[in-house]
Amino acid sequence: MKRIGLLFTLLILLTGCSEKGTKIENTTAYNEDKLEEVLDQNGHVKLAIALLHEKDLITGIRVNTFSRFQKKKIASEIKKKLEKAYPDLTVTVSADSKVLLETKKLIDKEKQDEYQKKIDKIKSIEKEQT
Amino acid sequence: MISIYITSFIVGGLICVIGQLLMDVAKLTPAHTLCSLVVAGSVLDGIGWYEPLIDFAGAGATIPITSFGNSLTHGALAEAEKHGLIGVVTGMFEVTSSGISAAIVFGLIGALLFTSKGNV
Amino acid sequence: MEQEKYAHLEKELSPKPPILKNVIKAFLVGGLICLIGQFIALFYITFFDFTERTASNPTVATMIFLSMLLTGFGLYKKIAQFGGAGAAVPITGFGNAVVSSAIEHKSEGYVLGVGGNMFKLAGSVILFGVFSAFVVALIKTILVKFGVVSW
Amino acid sequence: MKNGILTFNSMPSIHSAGVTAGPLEKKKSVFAQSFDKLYEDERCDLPTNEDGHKQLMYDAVMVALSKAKKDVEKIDFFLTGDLVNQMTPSNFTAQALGIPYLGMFSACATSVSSMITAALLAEAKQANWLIAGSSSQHNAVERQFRYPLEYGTQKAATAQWTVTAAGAVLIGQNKPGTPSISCATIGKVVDMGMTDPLNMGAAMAPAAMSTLSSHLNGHSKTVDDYDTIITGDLGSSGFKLLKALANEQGLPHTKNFRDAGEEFYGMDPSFFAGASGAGCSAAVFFSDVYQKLQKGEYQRVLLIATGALLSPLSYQQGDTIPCIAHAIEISINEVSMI
Repeated sequence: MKRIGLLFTLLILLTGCSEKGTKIENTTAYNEDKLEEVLDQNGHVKLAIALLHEKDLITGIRVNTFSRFQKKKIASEIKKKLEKAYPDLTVTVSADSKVLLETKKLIDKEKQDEYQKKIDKIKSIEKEQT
Repeated sequence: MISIYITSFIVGGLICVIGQLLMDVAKLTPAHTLCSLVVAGSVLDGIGWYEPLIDFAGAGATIPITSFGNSLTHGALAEAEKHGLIGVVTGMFEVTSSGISAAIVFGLIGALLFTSKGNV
Repeated sequence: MEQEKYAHLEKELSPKPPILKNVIKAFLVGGLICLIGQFIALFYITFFDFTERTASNPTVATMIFLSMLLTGFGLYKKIAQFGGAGAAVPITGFGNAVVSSAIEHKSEGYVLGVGGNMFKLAGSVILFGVFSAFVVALIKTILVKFGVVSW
Repeated sequence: MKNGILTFNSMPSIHSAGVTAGPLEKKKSVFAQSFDKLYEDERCDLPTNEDGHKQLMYDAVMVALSKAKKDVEKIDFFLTGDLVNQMTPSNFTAQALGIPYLGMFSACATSVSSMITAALLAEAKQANWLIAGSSSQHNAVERQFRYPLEYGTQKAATAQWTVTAAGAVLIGQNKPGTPSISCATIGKVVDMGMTDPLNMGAAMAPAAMSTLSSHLNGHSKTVDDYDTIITGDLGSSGFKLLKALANEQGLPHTKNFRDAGEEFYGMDPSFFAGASGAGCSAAVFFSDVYQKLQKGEYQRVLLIATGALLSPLSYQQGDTIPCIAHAIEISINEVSMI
């Protein structure tokens, strides 16, 4: 039942327009204003979930329907900007819904001490596809 | 906003429409139609148009047989990028293996389980 | 009677394929199969460690599995009669070609029959897929070498 | 030049007929009531399609023999054919029966070509009793000529459905009051350049027309001399073409024309243009038409079986479809001339 429920919420998440905007979770001392600015500035981005934790910055984005054709390019542009803004952090930006999903799950559910393990996992499955 | 489900339905449907037109209007046999689509898929990947289509339509672009040509080319190109010309040959099945291996395994299982029936 | 004259008469009297109807049916059936594929991909993304891109491998395998069941129970040919290219073009049609040949030639044994004939219909798709991929990749690699295009 | 015209002065009689058919025919064929033996299993409960095919033919022969109360030992020749590679089902049937055997091949026109050959042997007094017939089994023939059964393709409305059926007749010297063979015409191969193997009716219609007109001319007959002129398996699209050709060639009318393939499944659209196969013409000629002759509903009929002489190889090599048709005239209560 729990799984079906999860599938449903995910469906709504994937299809619905309800969740617009940017969500940022910050556990570090870095300033997140710059991150928010970069994400909000980009007109293609419809939804972004970002997590700053220790030395990592993970951002999952969703782009507008017809921007999906170039979503890899959009993600890499954002990544470049973020790397410039946060030179000390390891930046991961992906337009893949898996990254978005996992990051959201991580922020909503996990305790902070689990963060690092999960972040490494997200980074590894993100890398796998290239 | 148009969700991935709608785009996959429409793009997948349109690729099938191209196939239907090849059969009905150009009078190709099913085998010729499928071969043409596979070749089209690999050419589209060569000029870099197929991957964006997959990003746009998801399964609408990965389920039609065109994706078979695309992923063969994609594997070959990925290996060629790493190892040069020799990679063109070695990398081909890197990405597509799942379709062919699944077809072989399920083909044999199907033969074990079923017999054909001449019904309407 | 002349051949051409007869061909003309034949064209006049034979029922024509209802192209518009066929195209609509192909669109609906093909779109539906891809939609099912999208749901299966969603399943793999949600519950396993697959990304949108890597989920296509298990999705394709699952679709071929479903195609095997439909073929074995004699339903795929009915879907294909209705949907035409809508059933032939998706990867399930490739699965159907392999599985139906395997089932058909079971009577000649597993080595000569199933093994020898499994790719009777699907083989040409593999051949032309591989060969066109080879040519395309070769051209692109050479073009990159000469600096005409980049990866 | 004889132009394929044959006359049988001794008028060999068809003493009995036997028809067997598969489960789909049992359910869907309009002639199912007239068939002698129907199976519940498409393979006659045997392991392979070809075994079932053989059983079908064997049982048709046995039914024909038992109706005439004849033993297998009394039969001098066995003439039959089918559509499978090298006609193995017929060969195995002949082996099981142990009768001297000639394999006949005219594709779906085999039912008539074997009857003509049998009638010639009887006319020449070289045989007292002969069995002629033909058979086809859907599964075995489809995989031979087209695709595996479970492969999904969209068939056009001109496609035809190979029947699972076999027919056999016992031919002997003339016996008054029995349907008898008075004359026949062996057709020429006609090729009008058709190439679509899913529209065989259109390829075969000119062959049927050619044989029909040489029969009418050669025997000085008109269309009205026959209660019916029934073609083998043109299907609805081929039959339409035959009628158009007949009009064009100045035949008075086509009212008494029938086509076994078109009628076989009662115009059910799930069988597309109708039935085909070597068993189709045999099953209809040897059940419905034969029984109507016996009952006196028909006095004289002309059977024209049509065959498409292609193979998957010739089609794939880009050849056109050569076709043939053979005609045989059967009448009742006509006195033999010797």
